[in-house]
Amino acid sequence: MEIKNQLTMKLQSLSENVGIARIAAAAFAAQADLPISEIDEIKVAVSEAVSNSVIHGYGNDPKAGIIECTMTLYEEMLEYIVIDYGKGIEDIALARQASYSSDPERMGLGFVFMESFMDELEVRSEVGQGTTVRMCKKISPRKTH
Amino acid sequence: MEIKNQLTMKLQSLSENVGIARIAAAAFAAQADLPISEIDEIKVAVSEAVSNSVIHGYGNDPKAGIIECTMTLYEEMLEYIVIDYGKGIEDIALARQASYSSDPERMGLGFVFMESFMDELEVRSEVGQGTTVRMCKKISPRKTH
Amino acid sequence: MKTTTVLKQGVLIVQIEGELDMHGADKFRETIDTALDACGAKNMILDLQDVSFIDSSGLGVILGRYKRLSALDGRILAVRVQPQVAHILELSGLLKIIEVYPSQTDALAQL
Amino acid sequence: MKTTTVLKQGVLIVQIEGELDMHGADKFRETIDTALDACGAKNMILDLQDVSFIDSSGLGVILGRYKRLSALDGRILAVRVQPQVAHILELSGLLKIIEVYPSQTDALAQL
Ligand SMILES: Nc1ncnc2c1ncn2[C@@H]1O[C@H](COP(=O)(O)OP(=O)(O)O)[C@@H](O)[C@H]1O
Ligand SMILES: Nc1ncnc2c1ncn2[C@@H]1O[C@H](COP(=O)(O)OP(=O)(O)O)[C@@H](O)[C@H]1O
Repeated sequence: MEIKNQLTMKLQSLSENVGIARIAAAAFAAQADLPISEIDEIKVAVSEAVSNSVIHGYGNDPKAGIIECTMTLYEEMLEYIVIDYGKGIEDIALARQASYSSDPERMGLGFVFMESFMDELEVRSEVGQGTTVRMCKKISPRKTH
Repeated sequence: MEIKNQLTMKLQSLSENVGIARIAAAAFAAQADLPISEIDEIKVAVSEAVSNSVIHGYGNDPKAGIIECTMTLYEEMLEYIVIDYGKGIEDIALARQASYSSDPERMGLGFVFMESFMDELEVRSEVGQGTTVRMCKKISPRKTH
Repeated sequence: MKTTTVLKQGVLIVQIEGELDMHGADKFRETIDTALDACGAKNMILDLQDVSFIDSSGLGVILGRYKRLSALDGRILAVRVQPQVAHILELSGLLKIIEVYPSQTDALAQL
Repeated sequence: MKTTTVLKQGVLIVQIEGELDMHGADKFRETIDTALDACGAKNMILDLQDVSFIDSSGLGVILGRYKRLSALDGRILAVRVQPQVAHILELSGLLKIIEVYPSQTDALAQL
């Protein structure tokens, strides 16, 4: 598939940057001429993925490492990849279950939201190496000019 | 000076990305709690620098190379660095003059705007190697929480 | 994000402004818990008119407060919910436990 | 960015919506030039009510149209300019050649 546009962002693992990543994700999606509601869905999904890297991947330690977001526009879809080099996930299937969280204060809805708001969700992770979340949103032809 | 937050973006040299860089620059600046008018000024300055890389640095050829934007928050200032690896500038002093443009269709106001809207502007360039524009905006103490 | 609280007819009204994500979540929780400790209210109304974004971190705080208040037989109502936020509340199942009303007056009339 | 044009009392009214930067500049220029070619107007009013951003690329297009019309003894007026945009118009010196009015009616009365 031909890449029409691509943007890579490297962020420090700070809670301030979740909002910046989300705004950049929405600005990048605006090119695809999606309805506002779908751009809002992308904002939630990217917010969840970056929040997870800050909270779980790097355990809220800003010095622990950086987060990479790559946004790619293809003819028929938008792809968002969020990578951290943190703690990693031991059991991905368990982590993706609704309501599962390793943190009693959290709801375990992050992966559920990413899955419901995007058309594809792929999670790769290795303990001690980090986590890669890849999410895609289809651009239906009627939505492009 | 201690870095409080830093973000790096790599963009393709496309006119679509000027707006995305500008929005990210404003979102990054929002942390510093500047008045809206100063955030607007940062938007113009970043817009000019990235536009120059697309138009002059890479001659409007999206395949010619990428543009890097690094945004850094220090205690007392915001710094934006825009880098391209394109054509470069032969005579920087001439290029920075008001109304000078190598393109008859343009106004030659880009550097003038960067200079008036930011507190510091530094331009480094080498012909055939590319151009680095570094701009800073002071954060006056009364503006931070 | 900015949170202000006020007590009306024994109900804690929480007015929130901005984006309710992990960055604001801690302060959001503290502000509410401090106000609840101080006033002893068991019912709460969240005014979401100026909330433009919420994700699971923001929802987590609301759910936590729900648990706290339902232990006292209290309730949480939400008012003036923007469409994007309503969508998330619905998807998360939170609408099953938190009723939504158009205005503070409507919500107060239910308590 | 979206540009629409309409002829009123022999004056070309240009309504612009969005951010006026290098991305929209070419289309902005073409839309105006096509309309000017078609209607032969020598005066133009730019309605900037919905322009939230302008930089030197957007200004360059306006200046180019100014040159074209002043060669015909025509003028360009701007109306409903937002503060951020007004700031840039002023700094660029464009306010010396383009007068600003509060509304289309006020501007039309000047031509
Ligand atoms: N980037 C990550 N690095 C390490 N662990 C993660 C990461 N993302 C998710 N997890 C694990 O998966 C669990 C479920 O994630 P999620 O569905 O987003 O819910 P929550 O964030 O509320 O815990 C988390 O509690 C955590 O244990
Ligand atoms: N990134 C760059 N790469 C190469 N040349 C540049 C770059 N930025 C600026 N220049 C040169 O400097 C000149 C002045 O730039 P500027 O003040 O922004 O005005 P304008 O963009 O309207 O020409 C340009 O016309 C160009 O020749």
